[in-house]
Amino acid sequence: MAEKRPSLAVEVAGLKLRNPVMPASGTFGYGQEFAPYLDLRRLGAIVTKGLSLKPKAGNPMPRIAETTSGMLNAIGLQNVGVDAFVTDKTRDYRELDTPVIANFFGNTLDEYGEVARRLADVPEVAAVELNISCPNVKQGGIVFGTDPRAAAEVVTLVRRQLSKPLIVKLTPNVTDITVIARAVEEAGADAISCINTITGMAVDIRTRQPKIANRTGGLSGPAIRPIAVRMVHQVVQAVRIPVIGIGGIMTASDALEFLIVGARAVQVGTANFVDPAAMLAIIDGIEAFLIEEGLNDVNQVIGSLKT
Amino acid sequence: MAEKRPSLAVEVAGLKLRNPVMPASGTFGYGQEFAPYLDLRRLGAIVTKGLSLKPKAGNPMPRIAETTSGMLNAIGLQNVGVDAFVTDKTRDYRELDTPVIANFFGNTLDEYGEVARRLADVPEVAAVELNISCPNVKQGGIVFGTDPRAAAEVVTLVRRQLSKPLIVKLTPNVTDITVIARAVEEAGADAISCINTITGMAVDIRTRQPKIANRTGGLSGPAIRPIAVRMVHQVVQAVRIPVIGIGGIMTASDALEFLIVGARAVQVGTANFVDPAAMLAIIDGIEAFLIEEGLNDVNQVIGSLKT
Amino acid sequence: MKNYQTIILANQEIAPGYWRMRILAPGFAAAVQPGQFVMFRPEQSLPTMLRRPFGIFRTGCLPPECDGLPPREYMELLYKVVGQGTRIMSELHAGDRVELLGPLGHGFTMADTDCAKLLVGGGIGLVPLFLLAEALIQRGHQVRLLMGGRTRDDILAVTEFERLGVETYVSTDDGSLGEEGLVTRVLERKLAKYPCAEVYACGPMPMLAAVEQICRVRQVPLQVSLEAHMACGVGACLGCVVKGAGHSEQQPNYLCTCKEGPVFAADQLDWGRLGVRREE
Amino acid sequence: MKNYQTIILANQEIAPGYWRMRILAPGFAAAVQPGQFVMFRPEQSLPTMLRRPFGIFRTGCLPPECDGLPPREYMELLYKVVGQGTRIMSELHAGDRVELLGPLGHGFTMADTDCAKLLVGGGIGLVPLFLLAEALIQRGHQVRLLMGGRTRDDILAVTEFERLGVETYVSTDDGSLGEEGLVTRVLERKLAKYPCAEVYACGPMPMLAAVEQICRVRQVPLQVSLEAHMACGVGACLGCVVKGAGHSEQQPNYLCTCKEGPVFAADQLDWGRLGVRREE
Ligand SMILES: Cc1cc2nc3c(=O)[nH]c(=O)nc-3n(C[C@H](O)[C@H](O)[C@H](O)COP(=O)(O)OP(=O)(O)OC[C@H]3O[C@@H](n4cnc5c(N)ncnc54)[C@H](O)[C@@H]3O)c2cc1C
Ligand SMILES: Cc1cc2nc3c(=O)[nH]c(=O)nc-3n(C[C@H](O)[C@H](O)[C@H](O)COP(=O)(O)OP(=O)(O)OC[C@H]3O[C@@H](n4cnc5c(N)ncnc54)[C@H](O)[C@@H]3O)c2cc1C
Ligand SMILES: Cc1cc2nc3c(=O)[nH]c(=O)nc-3n(C[C@H](O)[C@H](O)[C@H](O)COP(=O)(O)O)c2cc1C
Ligand SMILES: Cc1cc2nc3c(=O)[nH]c(=O)nc-3n(C[C@H](O)[C@H](O)[C@H](O)COP(=O)(O)O)c2cc1C
Ligand code: FES
Ligand code: FES
Repeated sequence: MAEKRPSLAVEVAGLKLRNPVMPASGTFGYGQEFAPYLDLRRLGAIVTKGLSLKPKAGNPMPRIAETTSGMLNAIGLQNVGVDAFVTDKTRDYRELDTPVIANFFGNTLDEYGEVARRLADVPEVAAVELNISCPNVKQGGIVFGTDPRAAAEVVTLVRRQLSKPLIVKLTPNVTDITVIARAVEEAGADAISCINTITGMAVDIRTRQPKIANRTGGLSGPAIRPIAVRMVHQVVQAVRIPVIGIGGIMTASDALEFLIVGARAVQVGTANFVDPAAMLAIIDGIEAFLIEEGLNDVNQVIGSLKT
Repeated sequence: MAEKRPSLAVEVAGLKLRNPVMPASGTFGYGQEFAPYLDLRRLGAIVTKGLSLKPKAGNPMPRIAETTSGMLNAIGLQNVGVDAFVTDKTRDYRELDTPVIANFFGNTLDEYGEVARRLADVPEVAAVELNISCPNVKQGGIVFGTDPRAAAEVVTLVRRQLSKPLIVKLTPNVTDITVIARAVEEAGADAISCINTITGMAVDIRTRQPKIANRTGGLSGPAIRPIAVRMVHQVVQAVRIPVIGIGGIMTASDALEFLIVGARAVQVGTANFVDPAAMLAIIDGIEAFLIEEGLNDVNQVIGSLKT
Repeated sequence: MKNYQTIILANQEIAPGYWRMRILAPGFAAAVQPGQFVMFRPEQSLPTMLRRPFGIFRTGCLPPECDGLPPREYMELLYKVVGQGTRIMSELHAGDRVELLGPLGHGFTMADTDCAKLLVGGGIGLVPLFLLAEALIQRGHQVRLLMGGRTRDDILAVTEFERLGVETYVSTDDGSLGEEGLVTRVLERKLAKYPCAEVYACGPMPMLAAVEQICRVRQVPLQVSLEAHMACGVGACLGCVVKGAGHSEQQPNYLCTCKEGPVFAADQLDWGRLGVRREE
Repeated sequence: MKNYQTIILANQEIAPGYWRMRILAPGFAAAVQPGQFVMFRPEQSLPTMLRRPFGIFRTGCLPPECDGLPPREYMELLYKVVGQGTRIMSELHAGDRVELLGPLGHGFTMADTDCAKLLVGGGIGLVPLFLLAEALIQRGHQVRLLMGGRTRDDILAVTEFERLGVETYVSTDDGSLGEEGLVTRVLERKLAKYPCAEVYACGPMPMLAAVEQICRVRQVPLQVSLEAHMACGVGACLGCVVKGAGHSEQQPNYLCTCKEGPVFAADQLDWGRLGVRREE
């Protein structure tokens, strides 16, 4: 068994991935930014910065602040817009044989649908990840992902626009994430990814100002990992579709916690800032773990939680 | 100004506190456990371990695990029961002139009411803190504190049982904490304390078992501070009654973040484990900050957030 | 007990993965009872947060003539590197500032009978037995140490026990040092030889469970030192409890390892349902 | 640019609160353009998580004869201790392992005109100016450094600039070294003397804003090096943006300080709404 290298390949919503490790949206740009530091061909997939219908300016500065074992960000989803993405960025993906997952969002139901439509037939995009952690400007800013009905509505609409694998990314800022998970599953999601950042705040005690101009920001990094592992565990129990685990993964051991509770794959975010090659170390670490444990396939680890 | 020492005194729900720093329930036992390490007379108040109607056994072992800048606990609210507390523990409080706040909980509405009744006339108890982060065993285990109606119901009932200041402690495991905050305010709470722990999970990748026998536990410590500061900020905006800030306070600077966003006082939990005298360092640090900033009253800091 | 804010005098690897740390601790020795422990943390801010519990291996004093300074009392930890916290400890140097909360907990109870005193240590579990041996010998008893480990590398500080005048019997699972086999087999032989005995044991849970059985059938009084994950170390968090004799949901009898323990008389505990899991 | 996993050669306090760190970095010098920066982190696990951005003060090489070893290229950081991350840096020693991501970003653009080259540095802002001065002098230009600080302690490495042949003018707010007053006053005098000039500035935001005004009214080309809180340093997180000229909600023109910067031509930026707040 120690002879041949163990298999890291996994399948998520019809996507065949060479390994279960991919970047988390917004922490890896459009991919090329990290090309000097790691071979994009070694990743399970690439996940893009969140795309919107029109280019988005984002929030005022400062946008980031470090907290204990975490960071707050309020980038405000700044991005080039879906059209510029399709015309300028997709070119770089052609020579890669790594599947590209386009993350996107909208401020209204229609915007969600329109962005989906524009991504539907882009050959370089293997799948889409639907970020429903955004306020519905048409409905007094209630966040789509915090209301099962609103969430189902977006997913149903987007589902109609495209046949590509549809991953729905859930927000952790809810009382019971399994309710939302089941709602999006019924509405036609092929997979669920969670968690997005947790809303947080930090204050500069000298200036009495929030450390982030937007006041609150999204908390990410190792600080949130136990919350993310818990939510992924809950969602895995609640739905039949595959789940992608996200939240504070810095090492292979962190990634394995998510796989053991049943995540089919993982996304790595903040760790990319600490070490641009973090994902390679995580992939190698997962392989080393399989060898130590005498396993020949990462799928033997997925969902192996004993209780 | 630098002449006379600044005043740290604050008033919360009619309680006059010599300073805004008190322990968080369950991290300080009944108080005496820490007497060898700090003078209990220097604290703003003492908050007891959570009390229930009958003695409670609590959860199987292991009950605690360290996570990145945090810890998970699933003690299971083990406690001696309200009667044993009244007969055995209150004696120690008599020579202290530090107000004692009795934290309590129930598994049913009736239990909540009955514990309140038994605390109502205990002279050594200056105020009570109502922990509504518990499942209602009579209602399919839905947690009182996650449903505005259930929360209001408990508070109304308890309010009827006693005239002592009533602090209601909120759980952060909700979509919108301001909804719960307003509900308990209307139901007659004199003050709100938040946050309780955030449900989390950690896995031992070798044994494939949860690190905590109970599977999930409550996450506390510096990791959750940005989430706590955000929620306290939200609640302060939402209600008129005073708010006590809790969550990841390790230093004076951490405590000041909560005061600046509007908390009238703070509770210190996990930090007591790292340094049994942590609260004294925090009290001294707050005083030092006031002097550096040329302020003579901590109330000048409370709610001083600029945006 | 208090919180000592002090410095490391020495920190050396004494066997592969096993380290010994000497810490300046004036007045500590006088306060210690054999079997007690401390909650330790390095002073600088670290990736780990909670203190770590460690037994008190021994105490002593640097004589003035060593270096002209007045006599300095110290205490020693003996620790095994198993995770992040102990790895960080192994990277500390003499002069680094550390904090010790202690001495904490309930130690061994010594009976001045003529029965044989049998100390049973498994691996790092020998730590609390040294002060116990020292105290028993001071009280004029003869002490026998039964020391077990997986390999020779897990047999620690035996010569120090011998220098005290302790009769030592070493056994290793692989026979790489002393007799091959489990320490419990040696214990059975000794109990056959000394039917009237008191046993004091510390080591991994499976060993303690075996020792308990052996002593129960022979009705030999046993005290064991337990481990549990701890947060506060002072009986406040209830994170470290073990099920006591007669424990039930209705009549809970949880005992705090940090306060009622770490040393328990075997009959205080509910051996059937100690609730200890595989990884411990 | 790459991620250098290397070691510290030296780390010394050169003035109260200011430190200089020499780091082994083979091949680094050849890759650097004046004004670029690195994302730094110590290798061991720490309470701080994110890398910290630092300008590249200078590069050099230890000659073989020093110690028999082959020549070793190094790069140097000059940093001020302002918070937890820089405090931890100041506690590192020669031999400690560190990581450098870089060189990163867009540096200074040098114009080979006959106009005067005026470098304006405020406090720690002098860091990126040394490599610039070196390069300008190599290109045969005469370089003048206008160095300002609160007190004498904030005036760093001036003699090193002088050794390059740079003409230096020091001013401090309290007059404890050089002329008393703001560096911008010196700049105004120099611009009166050399109407044809190019200005290169780095320092606190208020200083840069004043310098920008001075240059704008005199139509003197200006390049500034900015600071912003950074997470990735490579243009991926969009955490470090500044408002560019003509920025609007409809036509956003945010520029990444880490990628399009840290050095910008003054006219690239929206000085009215740089969105910089008090604490920076
Ligand atoms: C009363 C008592 C006395 C002890 N005496 C010694 C001793 O003399 N020498 C020695 O080497 N070890 C001793 N231990 C065990 C020691 O506390 C652990 O090995 C150590 O805490 C592991 O920390 P870590 O960060 O390296 O391991 P990690 O596994 O990374 O620690 C993670 C968490 O688990 C806790 N933990 C892990 N293992 C144990 C354990 N066995 N017991 C308690 N908590 C644990 C840690 O405190 C920490 O909170 C004692 C434990 C107790 C309870
Ligand atoms: C391109 C660039 C070049 C720089 N060059 C130098 C230099 O040569 N020498 C020097 O001493 N300093 C330099 N700085 C500033 C330096 O990065 C900060 O002083 C440092 O990050 C503070 O870290 P800290 O943990 O000590 O402070 P803290 O305030 O504790 O840091 C908290 C967080 O804020 C960020 N932060 C705080 N202040 C700054 C700042 N001014 N700029 C960017 N991020 C900040 C930190 O990176 C960290 O994420 C530079 C900054 C940038 C952007
Ligand atoms: C700087 C930054 C930008 C982010 N942008 C997006 C985004 O555009 N879309 C999205 O769905 N999630 C975004 N996220 C959330 C991450 O994808 C991820 O869910 C979160 O950071 C938790 O993972 P981590 O702890 O590994 O960082 C962003 C996170 C960070 C830190
Ligand atoms: C070991 C432990 C036990 C706790 N027990 C209680 C309890 O009995 N009742 C309660 O309301 N909160 C309890 N809490 C929650 C704390 O009071 C506090 O809300 C939480 O720990 C966050 O604060 P911190 O980050 O400062 O620890 C407990 C927390 C810990 C760590
Ligand atoms: S460790 Fe806290 S009660 Fe024992
Ligand atoms: S620091 Fe991430 S984009 Fe500039």
